[in-house]
Amino acid sequence: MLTIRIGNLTFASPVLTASGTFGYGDEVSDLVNVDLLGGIVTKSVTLHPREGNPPPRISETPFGMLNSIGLANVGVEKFCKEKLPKFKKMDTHVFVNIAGYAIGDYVETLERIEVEDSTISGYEINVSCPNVKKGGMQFGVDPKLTEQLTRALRDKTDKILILKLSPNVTKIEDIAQAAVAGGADMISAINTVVGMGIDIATRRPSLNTVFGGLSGPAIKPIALANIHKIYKSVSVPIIGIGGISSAKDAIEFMLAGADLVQVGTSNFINPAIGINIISELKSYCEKENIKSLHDIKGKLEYQ
Amino acid sequence: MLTIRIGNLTFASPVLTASGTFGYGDEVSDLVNVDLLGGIVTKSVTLHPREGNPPPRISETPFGMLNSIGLANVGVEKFCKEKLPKFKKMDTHVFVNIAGYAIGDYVETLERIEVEDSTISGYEINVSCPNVKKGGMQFGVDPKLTEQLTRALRDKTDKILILKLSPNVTKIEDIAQAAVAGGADMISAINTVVGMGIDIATRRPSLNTVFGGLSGPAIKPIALANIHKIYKSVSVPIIGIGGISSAKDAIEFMLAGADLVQVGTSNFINPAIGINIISELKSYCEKENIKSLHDIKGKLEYQ
Amino acid sequence: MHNELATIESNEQISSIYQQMVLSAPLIAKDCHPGQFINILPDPKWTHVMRRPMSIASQSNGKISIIYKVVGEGTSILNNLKPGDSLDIIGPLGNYWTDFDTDYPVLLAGGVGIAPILYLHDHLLIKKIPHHLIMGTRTKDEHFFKEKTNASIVLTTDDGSYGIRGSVINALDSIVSGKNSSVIFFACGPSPMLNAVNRFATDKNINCYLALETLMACGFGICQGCAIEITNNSAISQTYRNQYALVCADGPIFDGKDIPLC
Amino acid sequence: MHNELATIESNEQISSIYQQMVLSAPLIAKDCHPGQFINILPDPKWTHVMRRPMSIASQSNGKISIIYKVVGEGTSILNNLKPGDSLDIIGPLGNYWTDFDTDYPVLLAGGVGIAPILYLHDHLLIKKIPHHLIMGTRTKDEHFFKEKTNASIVLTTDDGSYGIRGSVINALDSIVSGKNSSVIFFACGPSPMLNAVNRFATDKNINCYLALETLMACGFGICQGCAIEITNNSAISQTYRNQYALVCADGPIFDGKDIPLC
Ligand SMILES: Cc1cc2nc3c(=O)[nH]c(=O)nc-3n(C[C@H](O)[C@H](O)[C@H](O)COP(=O)(O)OP(=O)(O)OC[C@H]3O[C@@H](n4cnc5c(N)ncnc54)[C@H](O)[C@@H]3O)c2cc1C
Ligand SMILES: Cc1cc2nc3c(=O)[nH]c(=O)nc-3n(C[C@H](O)[C@H](O)[C@H](O)COP(=O)(O)OP(=O)(O)OC[C@H]3O[C@@H](n4cnc5c(N)ncnc54)[C@H](O)[C@@H]3O)c2cc1C
Ligand SMILES: Cc1cc2nc3c(=O)[nH]c(=O)nc-3n(C[C@H](O)[C@H](O)[C@H](O)COP(=O)(O)O)c2cc1C
Ligand SMILES: Cc1cc2nc3c(=O)[nH]c(=O)nc-3n(C[C@H](O)[C@H](O)[C@H](O)COP(=O)(O)O)c2cc1C
Ligand code: FES
Ligand code: FES
Repeated sequence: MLTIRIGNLTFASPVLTASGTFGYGDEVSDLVNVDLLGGIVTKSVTLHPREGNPPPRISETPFGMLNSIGLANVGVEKFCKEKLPKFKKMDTHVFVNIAGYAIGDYVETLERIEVEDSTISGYEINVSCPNVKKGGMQFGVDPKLTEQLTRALRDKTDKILILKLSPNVTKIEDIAQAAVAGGADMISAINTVVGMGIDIATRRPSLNTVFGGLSGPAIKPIALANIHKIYKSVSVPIIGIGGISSAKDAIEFMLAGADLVQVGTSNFINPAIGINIISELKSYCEKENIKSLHDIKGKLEYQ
Repeated sequence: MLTIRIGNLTFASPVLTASGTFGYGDEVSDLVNVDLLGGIVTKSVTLHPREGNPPPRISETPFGMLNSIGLANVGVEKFCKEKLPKFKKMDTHVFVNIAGYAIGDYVETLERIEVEDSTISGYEINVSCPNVKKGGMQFGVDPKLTEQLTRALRDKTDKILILKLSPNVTKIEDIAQAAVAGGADMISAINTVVGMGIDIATRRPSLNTVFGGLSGPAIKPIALANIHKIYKSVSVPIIGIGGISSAKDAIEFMLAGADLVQVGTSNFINPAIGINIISELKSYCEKENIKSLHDIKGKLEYQ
Repeated sequence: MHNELATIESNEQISSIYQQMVLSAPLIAKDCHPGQFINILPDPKWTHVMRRPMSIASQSNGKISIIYKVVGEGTSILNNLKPGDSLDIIGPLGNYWTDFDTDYPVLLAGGVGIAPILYLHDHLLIKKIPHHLIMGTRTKDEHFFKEKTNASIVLTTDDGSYGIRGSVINALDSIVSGKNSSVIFFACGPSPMLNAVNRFATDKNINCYLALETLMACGFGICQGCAIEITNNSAISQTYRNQYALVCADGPIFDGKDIPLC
Repeated sequence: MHNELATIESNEQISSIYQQMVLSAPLIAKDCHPGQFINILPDPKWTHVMRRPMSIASQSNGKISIIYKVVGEGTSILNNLKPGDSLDIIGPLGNYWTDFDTDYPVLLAGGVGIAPILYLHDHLLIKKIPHHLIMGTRTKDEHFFKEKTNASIVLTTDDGSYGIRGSVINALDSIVSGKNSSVIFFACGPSPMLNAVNRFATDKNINCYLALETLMACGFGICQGCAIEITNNSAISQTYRNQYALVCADGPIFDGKDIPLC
């Protein structure tokens, strides 16, 4: 009922956890049986280890939060040694999220993982990173760059390639089409929305980096709009992300056009939220007599 | 203390009410003495009367709301006859917000108002409207179009010309610079963020127009980020808008670079919120020994 | 229109699913009329951007009351308030019922739609205007009006567990046909009921005034969010355009003839 | 680590500005150690995206307690909870104090920083390890520990209204110099106090362990939001990188030597 088939992958349920909000799936093992999830997406991995941004890195906003973690991670080498082997014990889909500062970074990182004997299902590509070669402009705001990046990665892997799009663009449809033209198997969206917070007592930004990424329930309407635009412009499977905290939210994303969803910030309130949503979805399907959740994809009704 | 001078206008306080959320200032006269406000911005006026969009036109979201009113208004002719004369009795700055579907619409509307003997202080130009000549692309997403529109209006008035920018663009700095190049006296931002809601029971969008504009506290971090970006890219005075509901919020916008602020959605919870914020700002200045609120403009501290 | 910090006098369950809250709100009580509503801020820390509108169910001696059903967060908060607590309300809002002097008024209420109808009923009693009141619920336990029944108060239940089985429409025929003078309808309740009443009135050429509900952000004509489609630009309108009317400002009471039949 | 629905046993004001809440939470109580904390969901309808972390202030018989100050929305909600209410908590989280076997422990607490220090104090009493506890508040009314004072418990107030005038530092000299064996500090409190203690310890070459606080989203090493700068990659670390450590996972207890002096 909750099973979703995409290409030759079968997802036991359509609910995954979002990059950066669920670690590598092992930290939560005391609280959550990750095998019950449709899948997990790792924290972004980069070619070299990254310390991350100076503190403060997070702050709260109305029904949301800002973060500027700065892609803190151990780097692909250590990732392959320490994290990758752990995924073999997990009976769920693992997608490795990759970030970089030049196309070569992404490619090298992916290639490094490809040579390992692993059980991962594919990659999610974080394009919300500053491109050092283009004066810090993000990959994901430029269709050409997105297409180039996607193609370069496509050439190197037969695993599922998911492009994770940023909402901070005038026309996300153009970026989605570029990703598909470059060979992406799926699109996931949205990454965080650019935002800022200020502490009036200290007159300082609430994040060290001044600007950061807004996530949580506050951005759900923005995420839904982006998913529906993507749905109307490309035909590859879509993963909906942004402020999801209930089965109701997940269903909204599916009606808007998503095949799967990812739960991010809400994991901080309840690390088992993904699994709760899965059981709520099951009750919903039973109550509404829905044979497969795939039947509601894009079934938003309007003229 | 709260007085702000901009060009040859003196604002008794830096708090105005935002277009579409305070009518024409007369509807609330039972509850609010509008003369205590820094100013009011009218609901968008268009060349021809507009019925507005079919219902439903509004819906609630976490700490925010979506709207697609569709610029319902009586049209500039009736506006000049019925609304404009009322402003003479108000002892506060009135800015007429103008919207249109082609540059000629905006110009004709402004010219029609210019010939009246009125006490208005200027115009706020809503560029978040679909340009019918360019396949529905909004004026405010294109720097060239924004500059052209601004210049066309600049040629027709000596009153204050405020360009109100949309956040739904990749780089708001480009649009702000274009508006200034075209002769804008001030920039106001942000208009609503594109969003969408879905009712899973009916499987219909929560707005008849499917997509709508997100406003309210949820968008404050997004608005602050946009204001700070605009502040760093142009030197004209700036009006901060988006999710403001307290003096603390207003101060955040000023620290980020705003000279004035507008209160929108929060008027629905409390029509006197603007006036409350003004008295809170007064206490704040007294407590913090701030001589003029202008002294904190852009005083955000970071390296 | 006033923005008043009302004091709660009582807040009690009056039937299996309806609550009644009595508020001391002298300014609003002084100005209000049957059919009008107030817009409520359920809590000073309310994290929604809209108030919650509720019809006025009674008015006397500086007090008003509302009758509500707990359906979500706002009404749950209302339900937890205690006598002595205060509540930030704006009102009176909207237009109100008039025209009960010439024809014989028949008042029709479904569910919580009883609130404004009850106020109108009180008003007609005070003015000594003879009239009928028909109230429908789903089942017996939902009725809180049972003890007050008399020949001119008729109760119905969908399941027949009390009074006439079926909707308020089922009670109409005998009342209407029993009258020599022409009748006039005042109705409030769920959409299907209002549609049925409107259709009945149209068929029999009876004047009919309906109290409508929509989502409201401002409550007094500013946001233009509460628009409904209308078929006719009637004389009772205040801001009617050609196609849409605002429920908060042109309504909540509309002439059935202006509302599309469905 | 457990996600437990704890039951509130009691929730009482213990001084002019501090509350203590006792929770029945058998799983967490069984596993916790002095210095660890829990992460609290103040309300099932909480409209923030982060829980609220609180140090464990005591542990016994399946129960734990917290000591808190009402500063905002979350702590106000906690303050309104009644015995019998339940509370969703995750814990025990973070590292904990050890190393009290060789040196003479001096425990230093400022304000609500008393919570983990009190737990450590209890622990040392049970283990019969002689030690000193110094607690500072701004004024007399804030102290809740007055009746328990004995020679090894020293209280200070900023305004001198009770005990030693000034900060906990003012009480340190005599205690430290009076000891033959070397001492070790365990401290929790506001940043200025921790900085002063750290500086004092560095000057006198005393081992010093500080319990730190930062904003936390996850509470157990996932979000990387609670990073602080460190000057030294010490042995006690679990996920230390070179420049930053995570307060929730590498801490909240840090070796003073790893923390920048300021
Ligand atoms: C003019 C008018 C008079 C009303 N009179 C009564 C009455 O006498 N008794 C009664 O029980 N109910 C009345 N209602 C409906 C009442 O407003 C809703 O039940 C209430 O707002 C629900 O709020 P909630 O937070 O509990 O539920 P939510 O879960 O937030 O909403 C549940 C439903 O209530 C309605 N609603 C929510 N917010 C609003 C709003 N701002 N404006 C209008 N509708 C809203 C929507 O249909 C929504 O789907 C009236 C509505 C209007 C417009
Ligand atoms: C490890 C640790 C242990 C703590 N132990 C105690 C304790 O024993 N007693 C006590 O009174 N307080 C303790 N605190 C502080 C406590 O978490 C805050 O006082 C509380 O979160 C305030 O929440 P609020 O909603 O009432 O206030 P808000 O108004 O939301 O916040 C007020 C301030 O509290 C802090 N705060 C808010 N949310 C968080 C969060 N998610 N993580 C960390 N800090 C936050 C921030 O500094 C914020 O500015 C501890 C904090 C940490 C990190
Ligand atoms: C603390 C934090 C860290 C994140 N780290 C990453 C990351 O490393 N890579 C990435 O692609 N997205 C990252 N994200 C974005 C989320 O995966 C997700 O796209 C976004 O938060 C929106 O979903 P949400 O509202 O459910 O959180 C992070 C988000 C948060 C809150
Ligand atoms: C119901 C509603 C109607 C609006 N109508 C207009 C309008 O006619 N013209 C305009 O420029 N902005 C309009 N806005 C946008 C607001 O002026 C403001 O830019 C936006 O809502 C963000 O501010 P806020 O979060 O304080 O509401 C409208 C907003 C709302 C909620
Ligand atoms: S609710 Fe705002 S116009 Fe009717
Ligand atoms: S709070 Fe998330 S890593 Fe520490």
